[in-house]
Amino acid sequence: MTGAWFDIAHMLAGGLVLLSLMLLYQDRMFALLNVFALHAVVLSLSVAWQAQVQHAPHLYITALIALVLKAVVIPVALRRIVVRLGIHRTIETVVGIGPTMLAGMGLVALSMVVMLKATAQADPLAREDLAFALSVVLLGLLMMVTRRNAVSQVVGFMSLENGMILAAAGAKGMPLVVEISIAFSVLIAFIVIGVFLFRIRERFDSVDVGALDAFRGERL
Amino acid sequence: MLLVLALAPLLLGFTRKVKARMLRRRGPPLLQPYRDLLRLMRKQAVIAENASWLFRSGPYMIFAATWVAAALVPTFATGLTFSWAADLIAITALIGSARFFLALVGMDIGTSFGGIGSSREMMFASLAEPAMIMIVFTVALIAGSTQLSSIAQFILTNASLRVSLGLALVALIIVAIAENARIPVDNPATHLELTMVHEAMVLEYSGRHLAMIELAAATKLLLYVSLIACIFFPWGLAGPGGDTSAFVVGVMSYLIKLLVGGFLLVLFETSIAKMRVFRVPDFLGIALMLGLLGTLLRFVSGSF
Amino acid sequence: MSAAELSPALDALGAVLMIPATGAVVLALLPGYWLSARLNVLIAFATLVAALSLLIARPAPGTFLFVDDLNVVFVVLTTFVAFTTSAFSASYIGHELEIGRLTPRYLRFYHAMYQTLMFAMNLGLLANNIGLMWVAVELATLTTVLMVGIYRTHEAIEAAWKYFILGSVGIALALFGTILVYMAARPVLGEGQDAMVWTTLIKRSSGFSAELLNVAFVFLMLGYGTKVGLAPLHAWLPDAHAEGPTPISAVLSGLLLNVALYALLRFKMLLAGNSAAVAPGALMVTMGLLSLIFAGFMLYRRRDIKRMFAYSSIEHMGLITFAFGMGGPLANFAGLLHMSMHSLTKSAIFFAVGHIAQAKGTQRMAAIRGLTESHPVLGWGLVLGVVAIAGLPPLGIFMSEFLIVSSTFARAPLLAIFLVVGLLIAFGALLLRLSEVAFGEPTGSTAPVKASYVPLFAHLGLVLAAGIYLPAPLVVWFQTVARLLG
Amino acid sequence: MLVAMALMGVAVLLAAALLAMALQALRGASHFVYPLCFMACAVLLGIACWALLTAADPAPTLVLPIGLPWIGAHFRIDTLSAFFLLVTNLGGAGASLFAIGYGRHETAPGRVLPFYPAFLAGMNLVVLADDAFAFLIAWEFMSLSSWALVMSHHLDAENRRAGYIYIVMASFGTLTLLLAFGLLAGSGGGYAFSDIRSVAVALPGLTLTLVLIGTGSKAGLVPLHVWLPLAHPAAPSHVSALMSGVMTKVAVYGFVRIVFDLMRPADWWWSILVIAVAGVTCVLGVLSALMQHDLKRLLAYHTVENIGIIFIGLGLALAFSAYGMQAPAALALTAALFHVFNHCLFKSLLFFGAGAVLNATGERDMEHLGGLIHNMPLTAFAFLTGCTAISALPPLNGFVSEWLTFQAILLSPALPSWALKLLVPAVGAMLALSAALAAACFVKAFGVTFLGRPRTPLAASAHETDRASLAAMLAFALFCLLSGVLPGLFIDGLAPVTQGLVGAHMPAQTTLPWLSIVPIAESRSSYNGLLVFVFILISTLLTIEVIHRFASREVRRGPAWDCGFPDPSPATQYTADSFAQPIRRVFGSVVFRATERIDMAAPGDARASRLTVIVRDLVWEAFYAPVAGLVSALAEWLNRLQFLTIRQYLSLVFVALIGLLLLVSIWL
Repeated sequence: MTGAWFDIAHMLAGGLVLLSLMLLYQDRMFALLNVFALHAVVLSLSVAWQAQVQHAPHLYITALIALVLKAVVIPVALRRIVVRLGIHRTIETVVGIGPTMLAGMGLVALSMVVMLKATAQADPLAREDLAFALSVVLLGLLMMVTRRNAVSQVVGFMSLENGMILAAAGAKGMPLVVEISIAFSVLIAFIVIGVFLFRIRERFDSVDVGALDAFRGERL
Repeated sequence: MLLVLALAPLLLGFTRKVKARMLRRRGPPLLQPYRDLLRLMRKQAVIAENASWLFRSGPYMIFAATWVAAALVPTFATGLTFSWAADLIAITALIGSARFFLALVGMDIGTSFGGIGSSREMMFASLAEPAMIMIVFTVALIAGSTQLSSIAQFILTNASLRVSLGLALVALIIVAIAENARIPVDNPATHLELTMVHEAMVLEYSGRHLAMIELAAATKLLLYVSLIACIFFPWGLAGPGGDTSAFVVGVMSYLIKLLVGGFLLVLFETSIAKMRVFRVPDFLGIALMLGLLGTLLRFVSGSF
Repeated sequence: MSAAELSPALDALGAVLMIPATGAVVLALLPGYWLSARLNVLIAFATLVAALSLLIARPAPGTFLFVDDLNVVFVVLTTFVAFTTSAFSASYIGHELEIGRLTPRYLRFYHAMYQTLMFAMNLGLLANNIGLMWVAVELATLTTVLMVGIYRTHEAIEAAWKYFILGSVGIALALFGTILVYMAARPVLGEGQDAMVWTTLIKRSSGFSAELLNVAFVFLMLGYGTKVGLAPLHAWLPDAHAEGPTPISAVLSGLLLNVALYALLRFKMLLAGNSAAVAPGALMVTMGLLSLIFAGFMLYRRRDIKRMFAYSSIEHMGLITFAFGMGGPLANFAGLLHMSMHSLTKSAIFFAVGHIAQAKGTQRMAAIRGLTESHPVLGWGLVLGVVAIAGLPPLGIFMSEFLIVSSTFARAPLLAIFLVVGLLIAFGALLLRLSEVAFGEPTGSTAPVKASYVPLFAHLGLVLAAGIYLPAPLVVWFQTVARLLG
Repeated sequence: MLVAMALMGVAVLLAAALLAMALQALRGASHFVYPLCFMACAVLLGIACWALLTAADPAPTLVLPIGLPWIGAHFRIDTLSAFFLLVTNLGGAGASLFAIGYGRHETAPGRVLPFYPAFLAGMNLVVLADDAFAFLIAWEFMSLSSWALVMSHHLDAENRRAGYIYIVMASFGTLTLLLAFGLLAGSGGGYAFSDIRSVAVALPGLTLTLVLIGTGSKAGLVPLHVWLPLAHPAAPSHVSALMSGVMTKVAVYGFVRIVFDLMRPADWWWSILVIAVAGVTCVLGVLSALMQHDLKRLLAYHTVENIGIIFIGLGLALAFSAYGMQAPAALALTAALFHVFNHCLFKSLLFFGAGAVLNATGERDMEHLGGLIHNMPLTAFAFLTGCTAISALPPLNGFVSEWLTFQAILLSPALPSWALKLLVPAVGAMLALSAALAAACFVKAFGVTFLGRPRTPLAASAHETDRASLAAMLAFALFCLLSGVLPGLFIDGLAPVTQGLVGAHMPAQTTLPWLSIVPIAESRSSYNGLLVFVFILISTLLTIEVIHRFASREVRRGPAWDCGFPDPSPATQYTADSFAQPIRRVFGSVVFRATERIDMAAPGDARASRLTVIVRDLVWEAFYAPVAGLVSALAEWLNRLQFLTIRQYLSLVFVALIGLLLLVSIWL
């Protein structure tokens, strides 16, 4: 395949990483959701591009799912939850934005090193793709770890899933089963989270996980 | 055996006599102990209400054990018929059993004095016995045997001055003094409650029982003297196959040894004062240490 | 294509999956507690029969499902414990209904979920496709999350939430690992289906890129390790055990952990097949030992009886992982044996604990005293169970621990020392609690509880029997599996 | 065949356990459980005697297809097993006989009956086992059943603590033994004893240490003895008798079996380890015993002391055989084994006595007893016999075995090693010391419990115990006398055992005139229990005869004189503590940091003045308290991990992931 194709794929994947870093950077709830929507869009683009490159039409479905679900439905739903539950719109972070960003950089570097070392003989596209995917995953995890309130943790988890999908899409010719399962699982995951938010709202007036953590098992 | 029985009170009498003399008193006649015994025998025995069968049978057991032990010590001739029945360790243990029962009967009536006596007696014993065992070790290691006869034979045949032997002698003397409740450990003459040990145990006895106990005590004294004599100064002992003349010599030398021993004992007693009860452990501790030292020396090399 | 693959589902293999699946649907529709509880038992029993039939007639491996010596062990164990647990849950849930902790609506949900869980676990065990296996494990996770939260108390939801978040992160990592494995396999096996099928993967694993496999195993270890409950990924486990319904605690400890462990073992075999890849044993040994000792210490400060036994599960999972990490026929044999014994014993303990908690109306150990006085049968049952789990003879766990420790000591004395220390620490904690809970002046209600003792003593009886006599065929079977594990 | 019969006996015991479990509802279950146990033990006893006397070569073996697969359960009765089988079932039969009477007064029979036969079965199996796995299973089964028995009176928090410490120590010992077997068997997994014998052990020193710890923790060697004085008294008395009299012997068996049979002694420094530990055990055990006023705990501490004596013998045997001096080794080993036999006899006897007292008065504390000799004369007589025996006084059996040990010590200057030259005499002194102290201790035990005046109404209203118990006690008393008077027979019985273990045996004794015993040569040393006994008997009778012929025979009963001022209150008697006070002052101040606090009421002050004695257990403080503290501190510290937030848990996962990835990226 020609360099241009490769560059586009490269650019999209790189853009995803960039957006993950931006997610880390956000400190306002709505902005976070917006950026996440963008994240999802870019993901669907890159997946679609992979479909194009690999001539794997089934990947388009994945791309579509990503677009619809992650770029539209979920952000909207979350936004409504935020409004309904009157969660204050700022995101409390554990460590400051600056250090988090630095850590993010470090993670990106790490994932590069690991992947490029590991996949020496795989084709370059797959290598880049995996490397970026891993960094997205790690960044998502970092986000879950460094954010205090539930919505942002959910967002972090979502971006983590995006990384998964990126990787899966990059894995050339990976059978359909997997994408379906991913979409399926993410769907389930989200429903469950929704259920939980509901239950939790029944009991607490905020989704702040901190309130949940008041009880930790042994305080009987 | 009967010889032992006969001589025991005599030795006691002799020591008392000499002691009195040293204290510028006339003192009781030599045969006084016999008289005492006979008198006690004739008296009726008064026993506390709550005395048990052990209390009544105790004296006999004590006496028997001591007697047997004494009888096993070669007095004037080695190679007695039954000398191999028990060795030195066994003899020590026999004395031990005598003491064991003595302490028990001391506690039988349930008076505080009996308790004092028994408890102190056992405390002394807990040091005196190991000391004795250590002495036995030393001697046995020198003579290569724990059989008294063989020991005596060995000393007789190849006698030579040895450090460990000396240590053992000193230790044995200390033990003997303690075991026989002599000054400075205990005062056989006292009836001042808090100072007495042996007397406190036999406080409740009277009549024939007391006689038995007294006799046992006398026998014990004799036993120790003859033990020292037999181990360290076996000269004059008649050999196994000795004829009558040898036996006569043996008996004479034995008697002389007894006299000397008794005299020295008295000399020692009169020259020092009784010590506090809790100084006694140190006193006995010395004996234990000496014995252990002797044994150690023997272990480390045969030349000591 | 998948339809074509799944179509011959009428054989025993399919039955093991289909029975619970259909059962789940039926139970979801069926109202009424009494019937559905009985039906639940019946379905579980049918599944067990189907699983047993796998021992005799073994269908040929398909692209999606297959049976071999390894997973048949797990399947039989799973279906058996699932059966006994369903019997236990019948009597347990009845009581919960009486005291109104559960409403009939939730009960219907509960039974449906129970069978769904069985389906998911069996699928995970029988899957011949790493993707399918992953799906199954995820499904199992989600069902258990829902069941843990079923009481909808503050604590239950908190536990479920914790379980859900940690579980899904773990599962995500596992997926990433799976993808990496595919990436590693693709160059050798070509694109598409084959690169995800066990039977082919195992055959060709020697040709895969070793570096990729190493990275993949890191993710898989952390991903599935979370489900196994290895420290430091264990956090969800104690609360999930403590707050869910006791039958679910039994299933979690007895089965779900095994399923995750099974997945780990599969990938370990994969790496073992590749000489260039770093041996996965070291990692497993380390995490196993860590979990063992950590859980041992954690046991001392527990106040909730179910949570304590949850920690003991962590400890034993650590031990089992350690054994498999050591590898070698002896250690693997011991690991398998220990796993089976632990499943039986721990579920038995949870049966007892469930009834005890119902009888005393609390799970706080401080409020449970002198059980052998107040409830002799339950009390002695608990004593026997704890004695078994603590590894005292003549019960089965002693045999496996004997093999693990002695075989380890011959190979790596230092490790064995750590192992022994960890075992001793855990032992001390368990016995300490036992002597408080089972003995002394009884407290709380001494009213007799309506309990089904059959599952409890059936399990303990099996454990006892295994401790004294292992039937030769079983031994041979385990030995072949142990060789399989390398 | 023989083995099969033995296993049958064991099976009967196990069946009895199950039966008891089934019938524990019935009140009278004890009426046939104990007789059943008695019969089973008797049969096994017969088997043991036969095996010991015939000493079949090769020893009969049997392999059952149970236990560890691909090895099976091996069982074997060689002379060593036979001897310990004899000891075990002698004790077992006695205890069962005693329990026929004693068990009737059991408060919680349901908690004793099922486990008692199981306990017996476990001990028998340990002795019979011939492969590591069977051995350990039986070993731990023994601990487990005895633990259940210790917990039988669980309502007392003290007993629960005792049981807990016991089971933890037991499993510690088992694990060390497990490690030892791991070394012995090697990675090949040849756990059958025959395989272990055939291969050379990898790290003999380490193995020996492990074995010493493992068996010592069960036998009660200092500093592993702490559980013993807690657990033994906590159990019902017939069980205490078994635990002290038999179970510790089974532990000794384990040591002898592994060290002398499976490993074969090689290095002389092993013996240093053993002898030193043993010597300390002796003295510490007896001193601790002196400090007690709980009768059963006192006895338990004496078990520790006697174990020390036994291990001194074993250590000497190790030393001798390390230098190839077989005859002395045989002597030392014989001394040890003979003491095993004797201690089983008199310690069981003493615990029976304690049980009878407990039964009659409900008291274990000597300070509340006294004067029992009047109401329970037979018990008193039996107990006195036991006291005399354990105090190593002739003509009873305790003396003989200690005498043999002394003889062995006297032979040890021939050992070339200097360390031993210095160590052995010191240990000899310790042995002598502990013997003397034991005498003191039992004067106290018997004197305070049975003599004097009753200190409480309970003691005053005591009654003689039942027939079965008396039968058991008197029988054991008789045995003590027999083995003290005719030691030659028993020593010859031990000859094949020592022959098998150190390749030599003591000269045949029964052929000697007058049945005297001679360790090496008559010129060196000899002892004739029979003769001594006869002498004492004769002279006693003689004196009594003479006295009653010539002396006055009348007796007047009167109040105690007591130096003129008798006191009515029995409280003024010497108590156990006051009896031990001098010894406490002499030794205790060092060994126990014993201190006395006297709070004397001022003149005219009405309040009672009191004297408090503080005796500290340095062993516990030095070895156990730190460990317990460390564990609980670590538990507390780690416990914080239970209370993290989900986010923090996630960060744990995160850190783990990053760490591993770093590892991969750097190293690989």
